[in-house]
Amino acid sequence: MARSVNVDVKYLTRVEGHGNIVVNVKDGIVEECRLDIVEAPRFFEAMLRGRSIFEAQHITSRICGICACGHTISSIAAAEDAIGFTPSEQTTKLRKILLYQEMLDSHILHIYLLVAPDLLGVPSFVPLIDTHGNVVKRALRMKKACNDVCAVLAGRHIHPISSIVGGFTKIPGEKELDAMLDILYDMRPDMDSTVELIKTLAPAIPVFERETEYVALVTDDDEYPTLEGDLGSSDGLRLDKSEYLKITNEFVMPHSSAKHAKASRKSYMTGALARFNINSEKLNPKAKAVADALGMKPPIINPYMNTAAQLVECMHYMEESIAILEDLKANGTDQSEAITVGLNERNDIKVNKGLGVGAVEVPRGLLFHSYEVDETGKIENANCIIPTSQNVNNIEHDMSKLIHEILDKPDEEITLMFEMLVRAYDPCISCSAHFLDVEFINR
Amino acid sequence: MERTVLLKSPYVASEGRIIESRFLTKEEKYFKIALKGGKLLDFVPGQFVMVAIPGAGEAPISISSSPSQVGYFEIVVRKVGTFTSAIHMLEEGDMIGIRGPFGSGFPVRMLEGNDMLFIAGGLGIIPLRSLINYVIDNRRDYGKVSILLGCKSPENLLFSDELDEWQQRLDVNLACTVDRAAPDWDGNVGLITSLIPGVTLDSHMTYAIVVGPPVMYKYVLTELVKKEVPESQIYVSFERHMKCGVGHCGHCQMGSLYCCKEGPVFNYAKIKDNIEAL
Amino acid sequence: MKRKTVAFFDFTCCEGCQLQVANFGEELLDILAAIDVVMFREVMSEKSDEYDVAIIEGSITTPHDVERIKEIRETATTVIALGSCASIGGINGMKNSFKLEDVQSYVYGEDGKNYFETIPTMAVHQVVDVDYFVHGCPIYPPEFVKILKYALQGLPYTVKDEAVCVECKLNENECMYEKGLTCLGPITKAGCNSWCINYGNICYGCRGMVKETTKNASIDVIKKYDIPMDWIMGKFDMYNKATESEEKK
Amino acid sequence: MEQYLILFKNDFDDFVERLAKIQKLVAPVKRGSKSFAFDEVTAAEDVSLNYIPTILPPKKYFMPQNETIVEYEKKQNKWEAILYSEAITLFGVHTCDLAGIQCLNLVFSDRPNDVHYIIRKKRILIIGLECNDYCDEYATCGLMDNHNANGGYDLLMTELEDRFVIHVNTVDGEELMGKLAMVKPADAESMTMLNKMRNKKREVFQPEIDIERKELKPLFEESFQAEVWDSIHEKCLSCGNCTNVCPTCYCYDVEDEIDLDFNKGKMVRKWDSCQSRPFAMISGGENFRPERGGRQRHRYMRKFNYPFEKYNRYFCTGCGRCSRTCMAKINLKETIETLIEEKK
Ligand SMILES: Cc1cc2nc3c(=O)[nH]c(=O)nc-3n(C[C@H](O)[C@H](O)[C@H](O)COP(=O)(O)OP(=O)(O)OC[C@H]3O[C@@H](n4cnc5c(N)ncnc54)[C@H](O)[C@@H]3O)c2cc1C
Ligand code: SF4
Ligand code: SF4
Ligand code: SF4
Repeated sequence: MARSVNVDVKYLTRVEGHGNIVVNVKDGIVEECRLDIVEAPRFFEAMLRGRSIFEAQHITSRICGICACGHTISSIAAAEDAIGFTPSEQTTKLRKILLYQEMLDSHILHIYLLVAPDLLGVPSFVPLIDTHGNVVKRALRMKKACNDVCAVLAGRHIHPISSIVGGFTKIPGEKELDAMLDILYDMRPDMDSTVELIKTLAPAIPVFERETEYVALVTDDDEYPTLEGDLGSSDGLRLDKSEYLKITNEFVMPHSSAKHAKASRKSYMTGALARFNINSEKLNPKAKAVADALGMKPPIINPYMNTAAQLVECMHYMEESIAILEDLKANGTDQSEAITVGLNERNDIKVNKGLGVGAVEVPRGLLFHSYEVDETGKIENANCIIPTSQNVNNIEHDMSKLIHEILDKPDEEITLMFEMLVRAYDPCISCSAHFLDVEFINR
Repeated sequence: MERTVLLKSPYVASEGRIIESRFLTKEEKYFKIALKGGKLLDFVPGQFVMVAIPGAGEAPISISSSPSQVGYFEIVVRKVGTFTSAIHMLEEGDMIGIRGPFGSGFPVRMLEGNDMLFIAGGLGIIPLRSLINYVIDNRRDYGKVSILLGCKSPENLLFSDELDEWQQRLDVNLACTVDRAAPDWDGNVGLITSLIPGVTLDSHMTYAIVVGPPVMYKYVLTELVKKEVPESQIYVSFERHMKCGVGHCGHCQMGSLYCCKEGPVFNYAKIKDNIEAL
Repeated sequence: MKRKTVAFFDFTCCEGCQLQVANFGEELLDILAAIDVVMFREVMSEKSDEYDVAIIEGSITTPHDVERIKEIRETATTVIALGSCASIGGINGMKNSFKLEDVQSYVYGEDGKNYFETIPTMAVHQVVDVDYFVHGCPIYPPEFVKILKYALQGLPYTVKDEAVCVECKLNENECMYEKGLTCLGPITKAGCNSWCINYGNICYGCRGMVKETTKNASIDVIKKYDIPMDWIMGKFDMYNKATESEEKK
Repeated sequence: MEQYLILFKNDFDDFVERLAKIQKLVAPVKRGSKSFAFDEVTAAEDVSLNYIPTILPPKKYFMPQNETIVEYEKKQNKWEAILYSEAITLFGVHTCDLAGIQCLNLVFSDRPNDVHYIIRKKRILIIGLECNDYCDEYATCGLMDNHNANGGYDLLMTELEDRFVIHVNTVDGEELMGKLAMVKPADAESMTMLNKMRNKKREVFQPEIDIERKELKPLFEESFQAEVWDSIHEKCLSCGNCTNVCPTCYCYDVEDEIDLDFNKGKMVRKWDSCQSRPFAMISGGENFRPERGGRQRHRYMRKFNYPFEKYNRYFCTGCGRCSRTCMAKINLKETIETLIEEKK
């Protein structure tokens, strides 16, 4: 059957930032199948030049409001790597909590407010206020809980205040630890209900499979890696983070202000599903139980299942946050580690010339920041590679395969399938509008 | 924290109802207000009230009607910001909060038997109208009455009906001037100071009352001094930022004086050395 | 009071301020009871071309942005600039310290400028009239609710022209200058409840500067520290570059 | 009858704990690296007995930074003046701050008196702590005669070697000590120690500036046109820190806060600063103190000139907070010294 399809979704909704889907099939032949990133370019890397490395985190956090903590932590990791600073153990623990809470927050938002309406066949969560009031309230409550934990720890979730190069400007004391724990303990029943809800909605998740390469952090210990690790892939790649450019292989596509990436094959996927496929045996037992309940076993090659992988991770990050907090509470926190650096007016932190890389798992996958600083701490070159820009290429390959499988469906259904596919990746388009200098890669 | 209701607080407002309202110009709106239960607002000309609108805050507003009118009082408000925009949206039947009256008024008793020279610039006519109407209502207690009015342009003239009435009275002299002339305007054009030399007055007998924007005072007062009106026979009324009306919040302070409490009406002789007043 | 229809729009930004709104938790339901949201792309698929109140996030950085914001201004009776990017240009304004071709080619290679059009970053009010400003990067939720209430009542609201220090003192934080660090609190508009300092960091000036120019006095204070002059200037420019010329007026 | 008690330092932990059990106890605690603040305490280890003036003076308990004064319901057209208050024991108030509270008392008792302030004040019990030595170089309490307490407290504690001597000034103070049931009347030895310390204080505390206290009022009265205001104008950042930290600055703003239902709401009194640009601005746009120099002059006048006219009392306690907090280093001592110079 030769048919023509023209899908043109301007400003895809319920995603972060601006993206358009363009599919053009003429007489059964696919002429175009693209995800355009039309977000205005923001030039972060260029703007960072000449500034103090101690401002890098503050500025790059503003790349994206939804992954602000992820950017913060990746940026700090890169900065500390560049100037030769090693964070304390306590700092690392606190950073993990921040990162986990952001993953949790972002996944909850994605599952409930962005994906669930599709599975329930409504345009947004607003109509659900009347029909599924308790579900909406639970979603808002869980999101708020994550935000509240971040607020206690770092002042706020969006552009966290106290997490800086060198450590934290404010260290939670017993009162704060208790406050965070209380919030998370209270979240447990909501998490269980969420798992139940998704179990009932799971049959509505489309079935579509395509083999691809999955990329995530890997380590030799038994912690589910997020903050530290090597770069690994399901095709067997393993590289030190400093070699990130070998994986990302970015190239510019004219239709998009996002740059595209490929590792060993034409494209790869990063994010919750990739992490699940590569590291699932390191998950918290409660998270493993969620995966079992959903019948999930790696490798899962249905990209729509990314949402399910996020749910598994939700349980993991909630439980792991609780574990870290309980540990901090049992051993007490060291308030004297609180540090405010400003522009390093007091030379609190020794600065060396160097090049540093931060490779951190954030909700949508691997996030790279890299800075080159001189001996005064001035940024000479900067580079950020965002998970969505790594995924865009994979999404387009998925789209190309998918279109052939659903060509016989009505236009609206095709459009919805595409929208759901893109949304499944939870693309963060406002992030992806910043890319590196090609010159810089090759240097 | 324990919650206590304070009956005697200076911050409790009485309920006022708008019983009439209309736009006098594009920017100024007039309101006639009655207090709940026919309560009397016991004031003297020159005093002001704090008017409150839930959601928009409170502002000091002069009482524009004469205390000889009973059962209601009148205010006129120019739209400049948050509160004033809110009150412009209100109409007959709407309720507002009223605190006061506050401040010192004009010394109406002391003025009795003397000639009165009223000088109002711009919105100054709003508070001054209270005293003018009081004097007219008690016309035989006062000597000669002259009114000098100035404003930007004829469209800005407030109370034009009333001005006509005053104009027609034999026992009142009224002169008006505008800064900018419109083609159909047959009155004076020029600053209010230009009207003063033309006034004939018995300086010993005359009390001059001056109300207007801050810039006006210096020039008018110089003219009055030229006319040999004694400084102690000149009264002025000032506008200052005010938040409480009761002499605590500090906003209206001019030198050591609180405009809301010791003023807004001041005797010129008493404040002429206050650097922050003039 | 009739519920007003409200639409959210995003321009060049991180979308964090919209997210702050989405993050209200159950209080969001109170807000949604007071307004009728007809468009909120980040969390809703519904679309509408009719709305009373347009809440604008992000700065104007492309010719297309300019056209789009003008259209929105024509439709809406009320325009609210949400967050620093919209209200003062914000972080995006740092771009204005460089030549446009330079930033384009640095990020996208020599051909960059052919693909990605860009113009100097502007705050929304530099292109169209704005009725309300909600400052901050990100917005401070209580301030947003406060201003929203004024907007829904149709009353003007002016952000109080006083420094972050005022709030910082009321919160009894130890001053950064006391600790030997510099802080932009003295010249930054209050309203965030000195958020950053409460959490131990310095103020970065995200809310724009107070009207009275005390930048010179402030540079005098900061000069005593052993940091390069261009970093001091960079401090002021981080958020305020796009609107710095207004400050001179 | 005048009464002195003693408390041995060994018993201080117990003393604080018992005080905290009676009602909310507030005392100076450490804040940051070099600063202090009044805050709730439950144990002696939280309390900093040796402290320099807190960031904010204890006025925050008498007129809170944000204070609901009216609650309304729009639809019912109901207005109620409201006070939220609690019983507090304010422990460890330095003598300069005692004087500051006395100044506020004068202002808010001025007619029509501010019942909100007055009732709240009644619920606060004040335990002073005598200063035996200078806090730091910013203080001018010697000049302002506030290094000794001139009343203003229920109890005054003086630290002496191994003990505190406590002066009981009010019945409320006496009652509180009764409830604690742990202090004894002071013996002759303690009184000798107290007198010795007070004598020594007379040598330590001297006017920090070379001027007689009574000359301050004329000095400021004649200083309207002084050049010092111009140089202050250049330096001042107009941040308002000096007024917020001052124990006798009491200016405030009143803000309306309505709920999202647009029915219930409240009026909130908030500290305001005469140093902020719009403070004296009126609707036509006129600003009666547009210049930072003029605003600073006003601040000084409100300490050394106007209140003296009105209450026959200086409203500077000599605590030094304004100079300590100023990042532009505008210093009260230097300002007065410069004025004296200029006058010569
Ligand atoms: C004794 C007195 C009598 C007055 N009588 C009248 C009158 O009869 N009719 C009339 O229209 N206006 C009168 N005013 C002025 C009126 O109080 C202000 O226009 C009003 O407070 C502005 O409030 P707003 O919320 O609309 O302005 P805002 O939005 O708060 O601000 C707009 C402008 O008004 C100034 N302003 C704000 N609050 C006050 C305040 N409390 N006092 C003075 N200026 C302020 C601001 O500095 C700003 O320049 C009087 C003022 C005083 C002091
Ligand atoms: S820390 Fe910053 S905001 Fe706070 S008082 Fe000091 S300078 Fe002002
Ligand atoms: S303290 Fe400064 S940087 Fe932080 S939110 Fe407030 S204005 Fe912005
Ligand atoms: S003026 Fe300064 S020294 Fe005097 S009481 Fe106020 S803060 Fe203390």
